[in-house]
Amino acid sequence: MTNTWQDIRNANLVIVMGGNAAEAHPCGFKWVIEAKIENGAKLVVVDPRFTRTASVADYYAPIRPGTDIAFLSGVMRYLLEKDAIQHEYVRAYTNASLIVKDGFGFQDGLFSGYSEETRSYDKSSWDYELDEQGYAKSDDTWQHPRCVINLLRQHVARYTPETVSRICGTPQDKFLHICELIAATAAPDKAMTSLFALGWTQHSVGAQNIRSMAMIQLLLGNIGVAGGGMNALRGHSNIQGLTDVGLLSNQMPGYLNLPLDKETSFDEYMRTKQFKPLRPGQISYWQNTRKFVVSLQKALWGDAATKDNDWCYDWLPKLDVPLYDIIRAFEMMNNGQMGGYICQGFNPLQAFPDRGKIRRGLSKLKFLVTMDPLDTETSRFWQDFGPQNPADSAAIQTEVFQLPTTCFAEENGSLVNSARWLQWHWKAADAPGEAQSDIWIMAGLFHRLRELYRKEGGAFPDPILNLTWKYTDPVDPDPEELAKEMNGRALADLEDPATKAVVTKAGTLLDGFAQLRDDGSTASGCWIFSGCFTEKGNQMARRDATDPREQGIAPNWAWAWPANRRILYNRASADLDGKPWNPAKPVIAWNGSKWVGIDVPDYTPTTKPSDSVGPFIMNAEGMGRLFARDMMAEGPFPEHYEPLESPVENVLHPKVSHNPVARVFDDDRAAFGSPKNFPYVATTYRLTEHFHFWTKHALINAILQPEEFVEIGEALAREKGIAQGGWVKVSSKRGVVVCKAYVTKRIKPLTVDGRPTHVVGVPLHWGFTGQARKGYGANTLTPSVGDANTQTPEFKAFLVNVEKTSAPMTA
Amino acid sequence: MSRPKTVIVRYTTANRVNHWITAICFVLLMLSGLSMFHPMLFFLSGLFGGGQWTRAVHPWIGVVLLVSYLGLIVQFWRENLWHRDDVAWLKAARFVIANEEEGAPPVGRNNAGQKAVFWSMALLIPVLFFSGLVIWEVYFGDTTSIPVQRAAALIHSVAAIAAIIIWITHVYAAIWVRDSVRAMTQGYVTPGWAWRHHRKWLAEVASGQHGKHVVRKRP
Amino acid sequence: MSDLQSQDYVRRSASTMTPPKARSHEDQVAKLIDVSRCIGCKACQSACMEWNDLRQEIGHFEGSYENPSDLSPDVWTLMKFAEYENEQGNLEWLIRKDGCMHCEDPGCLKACPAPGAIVQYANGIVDFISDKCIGCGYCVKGCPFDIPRISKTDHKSYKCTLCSDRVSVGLEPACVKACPTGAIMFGSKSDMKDWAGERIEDLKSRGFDKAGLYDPPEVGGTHVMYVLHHADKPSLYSGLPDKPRISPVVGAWKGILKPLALVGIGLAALAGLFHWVTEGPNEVTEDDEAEGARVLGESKPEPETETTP
Amino acid sequence: MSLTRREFIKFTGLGLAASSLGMLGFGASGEAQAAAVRPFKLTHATETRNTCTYCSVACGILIYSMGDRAKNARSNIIHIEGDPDHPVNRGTLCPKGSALLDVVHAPTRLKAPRYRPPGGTEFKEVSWDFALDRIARLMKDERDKHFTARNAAGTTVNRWTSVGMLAASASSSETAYLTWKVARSLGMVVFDNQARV
Repeated sequence: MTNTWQDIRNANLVIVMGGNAAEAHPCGFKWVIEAKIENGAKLVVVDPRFTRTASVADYYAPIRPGTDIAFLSGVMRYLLEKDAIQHEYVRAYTNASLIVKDGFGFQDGLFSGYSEETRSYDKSSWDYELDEQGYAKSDDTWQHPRCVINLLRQHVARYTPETVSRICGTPQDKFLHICELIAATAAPDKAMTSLFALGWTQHSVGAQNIRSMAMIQLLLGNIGVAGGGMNALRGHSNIQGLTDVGLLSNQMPGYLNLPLDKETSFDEYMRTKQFKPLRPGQISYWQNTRKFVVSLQKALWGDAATKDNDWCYDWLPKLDVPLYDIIRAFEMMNNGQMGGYICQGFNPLQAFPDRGKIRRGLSKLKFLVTMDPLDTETSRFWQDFGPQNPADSAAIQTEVFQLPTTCFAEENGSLVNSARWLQWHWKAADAPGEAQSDIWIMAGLFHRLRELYRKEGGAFPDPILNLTWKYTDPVDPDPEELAKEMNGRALADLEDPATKAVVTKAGTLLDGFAQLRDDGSTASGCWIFSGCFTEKGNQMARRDATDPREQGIAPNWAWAWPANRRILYNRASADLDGKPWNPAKPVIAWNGSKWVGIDVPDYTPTTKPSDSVGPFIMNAEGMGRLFARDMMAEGPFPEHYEPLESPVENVLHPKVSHNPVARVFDDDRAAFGSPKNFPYVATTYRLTEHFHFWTKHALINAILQPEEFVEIGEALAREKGIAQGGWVKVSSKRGVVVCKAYVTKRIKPLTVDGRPTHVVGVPLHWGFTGQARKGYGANTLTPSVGDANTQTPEFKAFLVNVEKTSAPMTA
Repeated sequence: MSRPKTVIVRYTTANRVNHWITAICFVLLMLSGLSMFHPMLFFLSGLFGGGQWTRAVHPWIGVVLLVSYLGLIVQFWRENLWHRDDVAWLKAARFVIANEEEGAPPVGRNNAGQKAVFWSMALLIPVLFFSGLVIWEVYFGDTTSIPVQRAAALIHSVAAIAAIIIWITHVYAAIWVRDSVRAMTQGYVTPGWAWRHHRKWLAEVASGQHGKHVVRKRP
Repeated sequence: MSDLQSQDYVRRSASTMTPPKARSHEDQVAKLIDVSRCIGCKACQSACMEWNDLRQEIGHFEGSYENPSDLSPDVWTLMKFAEYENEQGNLEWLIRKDGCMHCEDPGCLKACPAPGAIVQYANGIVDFISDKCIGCGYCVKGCPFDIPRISKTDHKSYKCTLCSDRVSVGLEPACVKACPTGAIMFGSKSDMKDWAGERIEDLKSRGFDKAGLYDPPEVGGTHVMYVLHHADKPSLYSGLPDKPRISPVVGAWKGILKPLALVGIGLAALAGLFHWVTEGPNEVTEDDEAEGARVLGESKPEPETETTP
Repeated sequence: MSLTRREFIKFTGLGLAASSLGMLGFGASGEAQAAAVRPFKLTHATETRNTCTYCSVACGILIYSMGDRAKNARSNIIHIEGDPDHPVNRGTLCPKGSALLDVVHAPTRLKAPRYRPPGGTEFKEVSWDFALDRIARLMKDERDKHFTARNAAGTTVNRWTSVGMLAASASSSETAYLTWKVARSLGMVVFDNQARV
């Protein structure tokens, strides 16, 4: 989220598309209702199903799963055609005026630089034309044919309302009405907020879905302002924190990248990180990257990390492929390339696509370790549970360890919410039986491994033997100590570079990442968290809910990264002179000598507006990008590609129907179905009564939604003779689910390219452990393919068939 | 008053046992029913071990009552068949009430009042039984709609009150017409009683219509 | 169990005495359910089960999000879902939280035969006192909203207490606290009506001309009220009664019939008494015996000496 | 035998008996005030501030546990509700959050480490030492066998791909950090979290 949950109340228009906020985030959704009541806001919902969010919407439009880019590109076309954009904002804060290199082009579904063999792009043409000083050329008059805004205009010209309706199945009048509502927020004092979640990410074009709306928000001047922004409603309680701390195959804490094979030295690694500013006067925050990396290395390996050994750069593993994501992990497992797997609070047998493949993969492991408070399906994949989990235990040679852990109520620690707040929580009771915290277990494993390496030696033991472990209780490190380690401290007396006076004494906890040094005199385990636990105490435990302007910012409640900033890009909430676009809802403003307001400014408070430092300091040009340069795998502009399993050809470019750079493993491609056998579009989702696969263990939630079902429209039910609550067999190329049918008016057939297209809704909560009734799980059906940038699986659009069946014997 | 040496058997042992089972059931039902009918009478539930017990036991007693009364119907239906003479008796009921029974036409085994009690109960008890089933929450609470249950509750109450009023009349008549109680406890009446209240029946007895065993020596 | 201050209730089932009136200034409370803000998430159901320690058996999917399928002794509130296509052909998903309405004139209380098993506190909450409940099911018949449910195991009647235990210590009911979107509000009844007025204005501005407050006067108003977008057609919301009232049948049963019956029974008994007093017993005379013996004797020989019949 | 005055009284005596029982408190009159609300169950419970474990709205919650943390009392969680001070949820909770109590006390909560040998048909309970020793041994053997110190081009890569890890998404950032440290010190790269699903 760029903004906070409460800030949603400042919106004039809330658009929920690519998510189902009311069902997935009910307590955050209250701020949408608050916006409606207190701010007269309108709520628009675009979704294949009439969801519980739609039930309180002012306007609802249906859309075929997997066609959001077409819809949003159509919106962009409308805005540009009607000139409903916030001109001053777009000119100053986005790269609309910058000129793109000659040689960049787009034709028949492909951008310039595509290679058929590698299924990837040479992105060198996707960049600005640079002047002699290395700055990007610009044309503020927007006359240049290759300035970004004109290229964008040209790119989206194809997405006429007719085309949008033909692709998405959304009736034209509904589409145009939504365009009108959106266009109204181009006024400087009006804001639209976009609330989205996995409904956009879980596609083969997931990242581009989000980019499309981000571009709309930039055109409307809605980023950085109160009530605006791109608000990704994240899933799990600390998924933001785990991402922040870099628990991804290619990440290190604080969004630092793990080295690649080609980055053979620390200097080589740093060279690609410290982006040079692309505009005069701009600051690029990545210039500081070296300080963050060195401080991280000092936190990890302490005294062993020295300037002479490049701060132990070689002790970090290097990547030979962009991602060792989960889809790849299970591919490797199936190919016999993996011996062991550890699932810490994660239930991949339920959560990852193509359940059959997951089960086969786990069966090939030598050992599987699960750490969880609950009896997960994954930990019992080897046990026969009938059709919901057929297994031949005796034939499965995997050793399985099921380790019981504490749950939230039984431990101290911090969680990062969707709005980047780090909130501390306290233990209320002891864990049942012998359950132990994940910290205790990881420490136990680590000590045993270190001991084995000490005794026996073995492959490259240095990083293990030298890992810092200076905790009061090494067996069970205190979460506060770990938090302090992430926050960072001075390792030596820090001097002011100008006066040489000691400003921070050795051993002191740091106040923020500005104090980090690249000479090894500071250590910080996660630079973006620096400031969360200072000499003043645990900032994450702060509980002052005062909201100075009643505008949804409580600066003294817990602590937000970065630097306790609550609205990212808040500089963009004010015009070029520093006056708020919306005087009624200012975030920060220039008072003549510094930036003041309810939030922490994006950069040094004394940076004058006339210094023309762009608000988007994480980008080298300081601007929001309508043109993404080389940041995206499939192109600098979003383009509509059909899901890998789609009922129709891509009407824009049938030869490049799907995402041309999607990574598809051969066995997965063989498991794609065709519309001939699987004519209906399916999409998976959560129900508000359940949280993934945990709450079926909770009796109350099992009572509230006891049994697996799918949702189908009345028309399809009539066609197939399916009764309300009757049994159906839902099948994809990958598997079969037998469950009950919910025949509903809330799903209507869509007219796609002239043909009626039925959508089948597949809720995902059921499995074979816990208290709810046994179910097959939605991932039995879903295809194993991910977004080309993030490898997020395409759970939201695939093909199935539905047939009436009789009740199973066991039911 | 001299005591006659000969008496007439009015109710057989089976008659009497059946009657008193019915009577006990009726009284228990009345007490438990009234306790659930009017708050001022809720204290009666204490007799049954409290409200829950009262609620639980009342319908079961009702079942027994129904069966028991069916027994009475089998035994007495014939002698309670309506007769032309009954109308005449009813017309002269004021003489009966004024203890001037001589003014009323002679009566057979049962007079019109007794027949009315018999048939009223024969009607009301099944009504009470079936309306009671509908509101028997434990077993039948889910079988009928709430409006039906409401109607059943009202019917049950009205029928019960009617039955109680009839019962009071019946009991009073038994007390008022001396020696009637003995007829239902010990089974016999004196020839004088028969002469006074059921003269035609006495004649039938005398003529042997009811068998010779109905006339016995006084115990 | 803590005893209530005796002045704290205003109505008590099966009681003929006038309840204490001294604390006449206690604020009436009300729960306002704004259906237009409700997202049907069932947080209220969940919070209700958790706070009140209720757990129904795990059921089945039965063709709707409605689960469990009905109110029960273990389910005191239930989200009801109705898919409704309006005149314009647009779908509306009308979701309503069902549960006790806490009527000002409670039909359950009127019907209840067990003294004190149902009480209404001065703040308006209608509460079932299980200890006194006899399990007769009369409350079910008395209720115009089909709310109370009788347990098959303990034979007590159950329904929403409006969390009287929480309200009595100054807290809001569990469902109110939990409701993520503020669709359930709690406060004094007058505040809730004012707030409802604002909500209705907002709904009218959004095209719901018939928006209105559901506070049915037929039962004296309720302490659980709804803001409905279609206040002209409450029955659209999964059968919310258009004109709820205590059934006239129940009215007759629990109203006029009670005194009539007592009078009838009393009169019958009195009639007997006075008949006895005025006319006395109808006794057999010696003449009667003589006549009887004569009749018997005329036609029959002296009876045999026999055993007692 | 004639019905005497005494007998008449017998008929109605039942009623008299009941009235006297009523006087003794079996009926209504004596306890008109005994109407009672359920006692408030949290009066002396211990209140602990926490955060809901489910989604990343991160609602503030109050956990109530039995006992005052005295030495001899074992704290048991009896109720969880929203934290009214929390600026996002302001005391509200969704149907999952409202039922947190049932996940804390789920019958399927794990209480002891369990192990299933190759080909085994059931879990058996084992000691922590057995489990951790065995896992460490398996990991070390795998790592020593499959560790890649250098790639084909001769670059130091220090990478281990044959054992992977999926990290939690509801564990604390502190847990995450320690997990990251341990995993990366081993050179583990098949390492991911639940961000995508």
